[in-house]
Amino acid sequence: MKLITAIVRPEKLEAIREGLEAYGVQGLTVSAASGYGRQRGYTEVYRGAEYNVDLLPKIRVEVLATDEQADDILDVIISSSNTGRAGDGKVWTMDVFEAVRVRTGERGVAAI
Amino acid sequence: MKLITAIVRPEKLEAIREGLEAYGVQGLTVSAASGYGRQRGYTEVYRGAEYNVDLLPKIRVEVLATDEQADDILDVIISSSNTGRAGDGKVWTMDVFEAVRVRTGERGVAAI
Amino acid sequence: MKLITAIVRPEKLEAIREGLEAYGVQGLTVSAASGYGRQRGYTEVYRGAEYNVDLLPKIRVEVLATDEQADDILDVIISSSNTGRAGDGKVWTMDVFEAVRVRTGERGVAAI
Amino acid sequence: MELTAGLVWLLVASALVLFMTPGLAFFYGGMTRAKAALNMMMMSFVAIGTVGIMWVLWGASMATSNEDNFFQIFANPFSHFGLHNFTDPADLLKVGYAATFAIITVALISGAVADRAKFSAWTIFTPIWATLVYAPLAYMVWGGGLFSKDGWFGQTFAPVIDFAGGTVVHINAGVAGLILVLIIGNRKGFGKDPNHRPHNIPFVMLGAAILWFGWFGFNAGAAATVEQAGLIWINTLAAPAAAMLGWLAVERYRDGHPTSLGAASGVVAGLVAITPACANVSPLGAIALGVVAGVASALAVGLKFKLGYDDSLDVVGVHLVSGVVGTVAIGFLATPTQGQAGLFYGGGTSQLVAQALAALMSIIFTAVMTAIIAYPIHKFMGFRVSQEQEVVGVDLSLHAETAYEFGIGGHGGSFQPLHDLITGNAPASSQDAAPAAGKTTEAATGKESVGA
Amino acid sequence: MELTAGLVWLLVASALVLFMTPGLAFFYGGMTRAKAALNMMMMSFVAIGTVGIMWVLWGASMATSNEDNFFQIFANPFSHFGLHNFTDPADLLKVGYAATFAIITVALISGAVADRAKFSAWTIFTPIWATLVYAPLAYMVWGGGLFSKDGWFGQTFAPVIDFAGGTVVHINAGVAGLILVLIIGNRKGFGKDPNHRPHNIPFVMLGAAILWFGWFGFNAGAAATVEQAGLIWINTLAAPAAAMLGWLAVERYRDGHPTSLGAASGVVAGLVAITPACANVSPLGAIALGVVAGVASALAVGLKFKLGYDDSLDVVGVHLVSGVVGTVAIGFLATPTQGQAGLFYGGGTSQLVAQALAALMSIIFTAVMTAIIAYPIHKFMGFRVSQEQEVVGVDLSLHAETAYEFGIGGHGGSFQPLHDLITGNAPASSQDAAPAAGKTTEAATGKESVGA
Amino acid sequence: MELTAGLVWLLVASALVLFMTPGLAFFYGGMTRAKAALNMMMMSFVAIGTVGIMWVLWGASMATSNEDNFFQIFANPFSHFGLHNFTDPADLLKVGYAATFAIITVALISGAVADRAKFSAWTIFTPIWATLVYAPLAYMVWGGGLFSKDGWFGQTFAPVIDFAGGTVVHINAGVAGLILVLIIGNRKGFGKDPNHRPHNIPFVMLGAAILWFGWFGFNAGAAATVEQAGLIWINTLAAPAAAMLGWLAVERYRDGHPTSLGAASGVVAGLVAITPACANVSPLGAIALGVVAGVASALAVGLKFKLGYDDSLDVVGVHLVSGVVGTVAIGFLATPTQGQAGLFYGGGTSQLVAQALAALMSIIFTAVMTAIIAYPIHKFMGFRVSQEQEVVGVDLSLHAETAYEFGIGGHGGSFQPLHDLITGNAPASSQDAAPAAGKTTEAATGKESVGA
Ligand SMILES: Nc1ncnc2c1ncn2[C@@H]1O[C@H](COP(=O)(O)OP(=O)(O)O)[C@@H](O)[C@H]1O
Ligand SMILES: Nc1ncnc2c1ncn2[C@@H]1O[C@H](COP(=O)(O)OP(=O)(O)O)[C@@H](O)[C@H]1O
Ligand SMILES: Nc1ncnc2c1ncn2[C@@H]1O[C@H](COP(=O)(O)OP(=O)(O)O)[C@@H](O)[C@H]1O
Repeated sequence: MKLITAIVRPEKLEAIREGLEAYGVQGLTVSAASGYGRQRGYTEVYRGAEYNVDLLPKIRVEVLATDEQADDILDVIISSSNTGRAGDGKVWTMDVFEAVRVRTGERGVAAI
Repeated sequence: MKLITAIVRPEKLEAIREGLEAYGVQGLTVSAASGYGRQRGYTEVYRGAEYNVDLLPKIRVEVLATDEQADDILDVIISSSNTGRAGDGKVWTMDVFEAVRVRTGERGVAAI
Repeated sequence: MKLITAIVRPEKLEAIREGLEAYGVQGLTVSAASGYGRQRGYTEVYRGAEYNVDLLPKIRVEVLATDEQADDILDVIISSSNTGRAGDGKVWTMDVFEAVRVRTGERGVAAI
Repeated sequence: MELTAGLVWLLVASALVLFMTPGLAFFYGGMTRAKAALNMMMMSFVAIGTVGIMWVLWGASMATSNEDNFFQIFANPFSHFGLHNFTDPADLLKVGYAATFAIITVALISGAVADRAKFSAWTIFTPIWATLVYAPLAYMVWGGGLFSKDGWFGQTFAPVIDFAGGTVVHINAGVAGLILVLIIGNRKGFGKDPNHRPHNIPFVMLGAAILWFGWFGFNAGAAATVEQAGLIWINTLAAPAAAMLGWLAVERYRDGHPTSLGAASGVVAGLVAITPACANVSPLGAIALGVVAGVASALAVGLKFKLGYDDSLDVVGVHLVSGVVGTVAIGFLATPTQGQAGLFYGGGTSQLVAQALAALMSIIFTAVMTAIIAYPIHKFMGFRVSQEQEVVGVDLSLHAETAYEFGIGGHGGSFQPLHDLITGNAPASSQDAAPAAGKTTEAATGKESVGA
Repeated sequence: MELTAGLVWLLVASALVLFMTPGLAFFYGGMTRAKAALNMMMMSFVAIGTVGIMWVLWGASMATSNEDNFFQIFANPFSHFGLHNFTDPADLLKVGYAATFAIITVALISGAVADRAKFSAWTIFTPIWATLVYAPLAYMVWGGGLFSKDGWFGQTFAPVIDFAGGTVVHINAGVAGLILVLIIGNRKGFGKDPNHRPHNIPFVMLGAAILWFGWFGFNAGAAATVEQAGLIWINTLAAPAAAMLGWLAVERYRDGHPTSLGAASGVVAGLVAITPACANVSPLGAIALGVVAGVASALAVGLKFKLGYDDSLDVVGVHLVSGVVGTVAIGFLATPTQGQAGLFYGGGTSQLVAQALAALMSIIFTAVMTAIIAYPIHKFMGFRVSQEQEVVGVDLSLHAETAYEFGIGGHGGSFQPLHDLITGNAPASSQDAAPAAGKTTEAATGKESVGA
Repeated sequence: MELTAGLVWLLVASALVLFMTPGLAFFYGGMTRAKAALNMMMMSFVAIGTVGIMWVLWGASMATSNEDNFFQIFANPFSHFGLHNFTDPADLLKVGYAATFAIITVALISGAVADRAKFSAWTIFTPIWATLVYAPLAYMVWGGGLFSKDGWFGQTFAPVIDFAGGTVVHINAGVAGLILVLIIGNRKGFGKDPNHRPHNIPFVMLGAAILWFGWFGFNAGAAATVEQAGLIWINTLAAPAAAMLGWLAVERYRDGHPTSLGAASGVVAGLVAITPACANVSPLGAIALGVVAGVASALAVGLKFKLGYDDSLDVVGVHLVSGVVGTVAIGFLATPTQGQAGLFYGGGTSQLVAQALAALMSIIFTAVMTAIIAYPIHKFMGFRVSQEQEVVGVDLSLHAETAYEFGIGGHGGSFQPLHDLITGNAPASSQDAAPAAGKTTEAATGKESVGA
């Protein structure tokens, strides 16, 4: 099994979900993150004092998948979150040793 | 070493902590997440416009453990967070290549 | 490739970033976490009722790196976030199977 | 009749007192969990609706002195139904002022049942309670009834001194809150769940600030002379100031930390205590009374954990306790210049006895009547939500809303354009209505889910 | 001249009404997304600035009755320019009171264009609109112009009854909002994006509370007698109370859940409806009017999705709809005691016709004039931000600020000590000025970035 | 004595001014970091407590004119101790009004020492400073002392014109803030730490709104005639409106973005500047003064970074600078109708000299006295928290509270039912008291820790 982690633009969540659902993924986990990379930040001003905000809001999307599906899912995520501009983010996959569905205690691929 | 990641119901945090403490785990890391899965969501209404909220609040619990303990810890987490209903969540384990305790610089199993 | 995950004190973010930038790291991802460990918590009081807060605020810093750089990066993070007191946190590395830069679709080391 | 200075002040005071109820909504709303904040605020808001309407219809009539009363307990609800038949030009102003007191008294009760009361039951409870408990008590104390100088009690003992509502408002609300708690039970996790702590303390302070501001209208609104108005104003400053310091001192020495929740609570305790006494004690008396009330309530709020009743936001500890402190203190501190003197000013014990007895009788009256009203509601329609609704949060389960949405970190969800339901048209037909409507309907595929 | 009771009340009422505009900022600001909250609030705040100054300079002069008027549409803007030449001692007080009405009317419009209006365009639009639309309408209704008893309309039909601003304030703002929406267009994702839901409902309730509080000044500020003041006060309590219950009932039966946003909205709808009628209907009439307004607006807010115009915060659904309800209802409900009686009180249809016609004429006047003002602004300087600015959020893109920063979970960033730019000195020279300044400048290396 | 219109207005104005201090708590509290917000608000709240009580005890006596004064600097603190011996029926009302001024002046200082002042030291500092600095200055300017028409200064130069507190309130607080900063030092990370930016700007705007609302009482509370009241009302609208636009213009042209923090700050700067001048300048003069103050303060707030003193929330930049602007501007802009004319109205330079000199003397007096009070406190008990407490946040370290808890994302923790300590009973005995209490005690095992 694989865990696919995507750090992408917050406004792309909807597109990713639609893509994954169309592909047949049953579940995913989302959380908030901030990222620093090639994308330039913006400036905030408070009483004339400027702040250069370069940690920008991102979301982290995580999907557990079988080894076979992992690469397809990677492609779905990339194609639905790509805009071609800096700040699009990174996606990576890692091996998962074991997975369990808490409700039933099923393990391995059955748990996904 | 292994990293155990659990995406579970927020209200189960206390039970998991009690379980892990009883087992002898010294530390853990918790963060907020939202999940989408078999569990159905709920509806919010604002001035008659309805919103179907299906990304539901979850927590992520992460525990670093030795290879030997990993499976026991998995069992502790599952038994303390299971309710038998959709939305109970997922737990998975991954291999950890190296771990360090920042305070002392200890590495490997000694760092846990 | 490796993924380095650090759970450290929130106030150390700046130092870590400076250290990594000096080393030549181009990007990183930050998110909020809370941790429970050897560090003692604090007490909050509301109308005489006391709450013992022992889940303390931490940040999670994640960096994707090549296998060669991973160990150096680990050292940079540790040296810039160490204070020698309980609560300094943990850092661990895991193997990454594949990584992609969303903007360009580049894969592997080129994506970092 | 042209506006007079006194009536302009009444006009202003009425607006001030009405503003107190939303202030209370914030005072209470900030003290609950985030997932129950809206429901908490709604209990105050809806009381303005239900009690406001009820007061216009028959409440004002019940609380107003006239020939036609029921055993000195309440006046005829129909003699001024809908506010007709009033003859004095100032009568409507007085009705408005009185309405705001009825409203806030009812709203005060809600703090006891935070996080778990059923909103529908509360909506029904409020006008009934205001009719059968508040209006009679207001009549008995202020309307010429039992406790007034013409009533049986007033003539047997002494007329109760309750200038702005120690018995009518605070003791009354405190007792009603306690009875409700006993009927509907404690919150899940009461005394153990750390998430029961306040979610937004600045809101608590905002609420306390609005309450204090409005309380000048509450206490001084009925002032008859310049001297009285000045005295009341100063006392309404001094007592809560002293109570704040008293509460903070208790916290400093007992818990090690003076808290802002304590400061806000102390202010309210001081305001409660000075309410009945504001026109009858000296500024120094007000300071003393404030300190006693602040200390007493700071100690009393812990009692619920000892005794095991979940008076969630301390309606008993603050309103009942400080209400009793203020009401009884008059028996000691009343200055001779404003009528009957208290024990410390050589007035003997007669006023003290009258005050204590009236407090006791109010407590019994309210307890019995509240039980009679709330128990059947709880029995037949249920006065509390299910455990599952409580876990999800009453905001979501009762009101289908959440208080805050600060971005990705919060809740999220799909927008289901069910607006078509609003106007009763089928989606298909609405698609043709206008391009944008078509766009809206297109979204109804359920694929546009986003959020986190 | 010494202060009189009536003028003291005017003084207080003016402060109350001014306070309403920041109240509106919260009512609206809580309803937008978190990333557009400050901009929403700024549209109200800056209106106090631009319209306040404009009113002192020439607005008061335009709206005040005098010999020298332009076809009964507006008075000479220069006869009291800068508020000189006033002779009555109370004139400045009246100008202040009138200024607060002009300000809030303009601020009301902003709800229609939440999240996307360009702040610079809004800043220019506001004083022009107040000059060319608000001031004339105020003159026509209240200043002795067209719709007054001396005007052509008043003499042909009947003088319009609009005690506190059904046409001048609410219909006016509602129509202007609609026209602005039609000119600048819908928000990206209108009707589909779940993030368009309110980000801070307690702020909405705070806003509603401040509005209600201030509305007592708004409605009763001009009361001439004790009787009128009392009636207005009661009606300003009863109508919104009834409208709140009405709105909640619609939600309960249509959507299954009474919401707090609904309660707050109902209160405002009821206040809008009673505004023109407050001195002319009985308390029972006010309750009836409130229920109708609450129900009508609760149903109307869904219309924008059907018709496809993005009146983001329902200026049309609440202010235009309930404004028309209140204005027309006078034709039915006006009691004979306060002048002309309505249809239900045997007064015939003449007042009803006058009310309906005046509402219609106001709608047309405002629609045409607003288009004439807003269209060129949109054409030449742009009245809305770019799509990218909308996605980033107008707070950041227009004001370089974010509303909240609760810690690591929020935005973060490096502090760039560009303060040297503030005073125009080069960093190098400032380094010598003082140790701390040197420290500050050292930070300018861009390495101290932190946050999350 | 029956209520008069003027005294009713004083009654209302006093409540309005008292409401300003919690308003200030929000203005300041929103500007600090989230982890110091409660402490910031507490500094204002506790000042109501300490200064309120001190004023009732001896402050009012010190600031009130009577035969028995100390070199025209302050009056006998004991002649009206505890507010006895007053003879005029309106005296208590005047004392209440004056108390609110003393309170807010002290609270204003706290902005300078945000995030790091020790709460215990602040609690001790406030009543001492109000006694030794505020009360004397109030006596000198308003009570018949040095700067008044009977005082040495007034007779040598000209009586200072300071209608509502340019010197007594704003210059005074600004200077005291500066001295405190110099004594206790800068925040850790001053000028570099991005987390020092405002955590809740809507609260800042709420604070500004409440301040503006209350300021009508502040400025106009002492108005003697209708003409004066009207003029003051208009000026209190016009000056801050103009200052808001002035500040926004500076931001627009210097930084590229007009901000909401700037709008709120501009409003306050304009209010400060008009305070001393409100009864003595024309509406056009008020607009001019507002623009100057808005621009001056917008430029001045950057100075602290240049000069290296951490006046955290700009008490100097806003209150001292605009206070001086307003005080000195009277020398130019005072109209002849209200007494002594200013330079621009042909009154010569005498008033200008008096104003400038009085401002200077106030600055010196306050600087010296504040140092004398604060330095020993800092030396002997410490006026600032430890670095570790500052990093953890003063809310947690001093008050054992956090401002917000929005759910899992926030702080969390175990509930330790230490309530038994509250009432002093041992856990064992309480276990028998009631079933629920037993349950509570059971939780004391320390195993129920939860949160995040
Ligand atoms: N080496 C890295 N390790 C972890 N996260 C990274 C790394 N580089 C970039 N990121 C994440 O990816 C996001 C987008 O990065 P950015 O450099 O702007 O995109 P790109 O590489 O496509 O130009 C960043 O905000 C950060 O969250
Ligand atoms: N394939 C997946 N990848 C990542 N997280 C998942 C996946 N499936 C489910 N989850 C997480 O688990 C949670 C519970 O999932 P759900 O489907 O409701 O439970 P179950 O599978 O037991 O029915 C989800 O809210 C989501 O956070
Ligand atoms: N076994 C573990 N698994 C996951 N996270 C851990 C573990 N132990 C500690 N942590 C994280 O590290 C943080 C610091 O731990 P702590 O025990 O205080 O430090 P130390 O081990 O250096 O004494 C904790 O707050 C927690 O977030």
